[in-house]
Amino acid sequence: MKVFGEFIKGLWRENPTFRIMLGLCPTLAVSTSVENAIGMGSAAAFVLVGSNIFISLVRKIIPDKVRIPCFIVIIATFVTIVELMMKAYAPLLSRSLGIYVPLIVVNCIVLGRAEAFSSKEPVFKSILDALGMGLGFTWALVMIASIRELLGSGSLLGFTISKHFEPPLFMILAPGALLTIGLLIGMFNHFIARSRSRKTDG
Amino acid sequence: MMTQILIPVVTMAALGLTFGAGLAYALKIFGIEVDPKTALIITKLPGANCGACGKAGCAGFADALVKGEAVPSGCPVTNSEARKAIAEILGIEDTLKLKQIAAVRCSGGNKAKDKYVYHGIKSCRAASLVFGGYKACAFGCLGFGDCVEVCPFDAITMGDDGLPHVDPERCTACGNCVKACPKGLFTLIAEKNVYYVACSSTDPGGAKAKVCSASCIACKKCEKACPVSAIKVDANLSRFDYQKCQNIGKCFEVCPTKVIKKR
Amino acid sequence: MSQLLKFGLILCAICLAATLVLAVTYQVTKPKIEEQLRREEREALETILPEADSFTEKSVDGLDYYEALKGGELKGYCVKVTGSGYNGFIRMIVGVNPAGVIEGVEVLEQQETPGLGADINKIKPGEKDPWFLRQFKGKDAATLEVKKNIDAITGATISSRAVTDAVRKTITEFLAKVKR
Amino acid sequence: MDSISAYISIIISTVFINNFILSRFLGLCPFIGVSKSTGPAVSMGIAVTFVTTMASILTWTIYEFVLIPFGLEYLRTLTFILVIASFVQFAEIVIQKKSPALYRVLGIYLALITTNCAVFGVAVLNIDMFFLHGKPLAGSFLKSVVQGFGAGAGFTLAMLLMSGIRERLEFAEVPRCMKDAPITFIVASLMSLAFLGFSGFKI
Repeated sequence: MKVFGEFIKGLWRENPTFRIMLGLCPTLAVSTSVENAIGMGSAAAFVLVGSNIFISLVRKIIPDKVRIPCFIVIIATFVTIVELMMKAYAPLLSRSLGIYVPLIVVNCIVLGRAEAFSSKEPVFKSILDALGMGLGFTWALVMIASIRELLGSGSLLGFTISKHFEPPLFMILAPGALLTIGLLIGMFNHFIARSRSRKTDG
Repeated sequence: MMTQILIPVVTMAALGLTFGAGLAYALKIFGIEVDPKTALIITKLPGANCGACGKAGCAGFADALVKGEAVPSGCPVTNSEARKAIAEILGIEDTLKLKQIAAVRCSGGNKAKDKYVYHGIKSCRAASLVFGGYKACAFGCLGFGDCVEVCPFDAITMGDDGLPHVDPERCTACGNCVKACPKGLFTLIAEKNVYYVACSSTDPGGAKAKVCSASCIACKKCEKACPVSAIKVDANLSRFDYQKCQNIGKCFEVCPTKVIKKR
Repeated sequence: MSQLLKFGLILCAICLAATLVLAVTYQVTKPKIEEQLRREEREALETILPEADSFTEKSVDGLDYYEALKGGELKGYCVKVTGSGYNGFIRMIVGVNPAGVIEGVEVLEQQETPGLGADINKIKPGEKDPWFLRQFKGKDAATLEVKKNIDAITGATISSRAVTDAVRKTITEFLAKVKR
Repeated sequence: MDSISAYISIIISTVFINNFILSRFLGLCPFIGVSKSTGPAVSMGIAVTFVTTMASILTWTIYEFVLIPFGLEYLRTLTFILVIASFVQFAEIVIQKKSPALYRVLGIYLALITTNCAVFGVAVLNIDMFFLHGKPLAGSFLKSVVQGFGAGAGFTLAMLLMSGIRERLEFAEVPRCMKDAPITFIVASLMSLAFLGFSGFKI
């Protein structure tokens, strides 16, 4: 059960976007449409799982002082693979994600999990953790994107919901993104605090 | 086809070699030792340097831990085993909050003049509804002891100088007094910080002196005296920066109205 | 010395392995990527000059373009135009008939801000093609000017101006060269 | 050589119009994490400016003299991040030895910068904006360096503004669940709304 806990924590208790607040750059920039969000989420999850496996495999032989450059090279390899694959097989998605695909390499979640977790844990656990984190990141991204796309361009997954509703452009732009994630984290804290206080009172 | 693969591999390998060797060379020439305890803690910390703890990366957080300015749970990214390990190294139990104690930011009480004679309900909250309380100083303590009643550990007793006094042993920093006081005079300050400013009025110095003999008249003597510039007068009131304060006590000696109190 | 060697070798080994994997993936995906690019360009050509049936690639003084022919007879040219927009370059293909009148404009690639500059490609609900690019059709290349005969996208004057100026400059330059 | 105004316009556009944090969304993790008080925020800003400028120089040269001749543009991500990580590690070691005082103020942030999106972002943007079909535009090197510096300066400006506000925020009445991070996001959203005002014109 404990091992399964590693996977679950990434989704809720230690959700990378809402709780640990890592990987904010792509989250805010790319969540203008749910389609982009799913694309970015899955790309990040692939890189996360792939690099975590290799890093936990190779963790024993790398001396501590040169640890960061080695981990980053492994992560960069997976990011470039995703980049090439996307250009070849999903050109539209790769164009809409723009420079944020190569930016997965500096995404704090990937290196954060690599350093915090997989450089100290066995392979199996770090795969689970990576999957949990990847999924947690994706569903947070999709949640933000659905709000922003619905309000910002009056559509969801590309289908315009209503033609005459004049969408406030503000939600698509930078301020809208920051506002959405701010309110969501606030809500998240509220739920966590209430569930924690109910646990202690109960 | 083969050369298409050979060229990148050779160039990148060469790049890797130069950077690896370069780093090792730099380490040999410029290497210095870090004090073992911090180094040990750094290995336990995630090393992601994400800044979520507010400190500058894990090394910064480790220093803060060793200096006692931070608590293992300050780093949201580590899991519970790592936090227990760090707590062992530091030799403290993994308390969630750094030990804090409540402090009253007012030293007026009987020393503060009254605006009018008040015969209403004997409670600070009720009194402060009537034109902000009967004291001439709008920020001052009304002395009806709402805090005393609300404190579950009766760590607060009302002194004969008309001011509440906090017993450091009993106070568990539960924060009830902070919520209860209508003037917001109570704050929770880390136990290691010995000094605090017992005044919260931001009126100009002269006006304060007229209504209360024990108020911070913003004379800035403390600001000039403090060697580590941990205290600064901002909006007519001197405020501590507890990240810099090292309990030297110069400000305490130099304060003319004795508003900076020692716990 | 051993530490020096150890670090160097480790990093070198990892880079070597990484690049090996990447080089192979690149060789595998390279043809697919090029094919995608060619497919997009072909689609763009077809939408601009639907009546032409064959396009021959040519270039004059570094300006590469396609000659659109219908049964051997010259119908017009499709010129590759690059404008510098708000976030980077905007790559377009502009169809122009020998008389210098614009047949159509298609944007191949742009990095403009989504919702603002990226609206040069936006198709209004119920319509078939982006309204902003439709304005160029039937106008003489030399007279293209934002606010005069091309109205800009609200809040994205830079991108609108980038497209209009790039089309005007490159096409007039191209027509002059081809005529000679 | 381009006139000086071209470079000034780049600086103004990277600091105000396309501020790296508020409109390009690069470098948000330290922006939320380290801007609690002005001291660390400014040191972080200076460290980032130093690294973005140096990174721009290094990555431009590597791209021009190593990647293009051998046709390895697709390895851009790998080489850039390797260069940045190694440079940051190298700079940290040198500063730690050469001047411990500077290290106490600046050095500890250097480790934070390897995973900073702003540094890698500016390196990639330099290539996208100042290279066309593999050939550098006129004055492309100097423009990249100036853009690197501008990015760092914009980063510092945003960090400074945010830390000033957050210090005032300590005294504000903020609902408990909105404390700390959520309120910072909302303040950042208002700041980025203000910065949108700059986005209208191009110099």
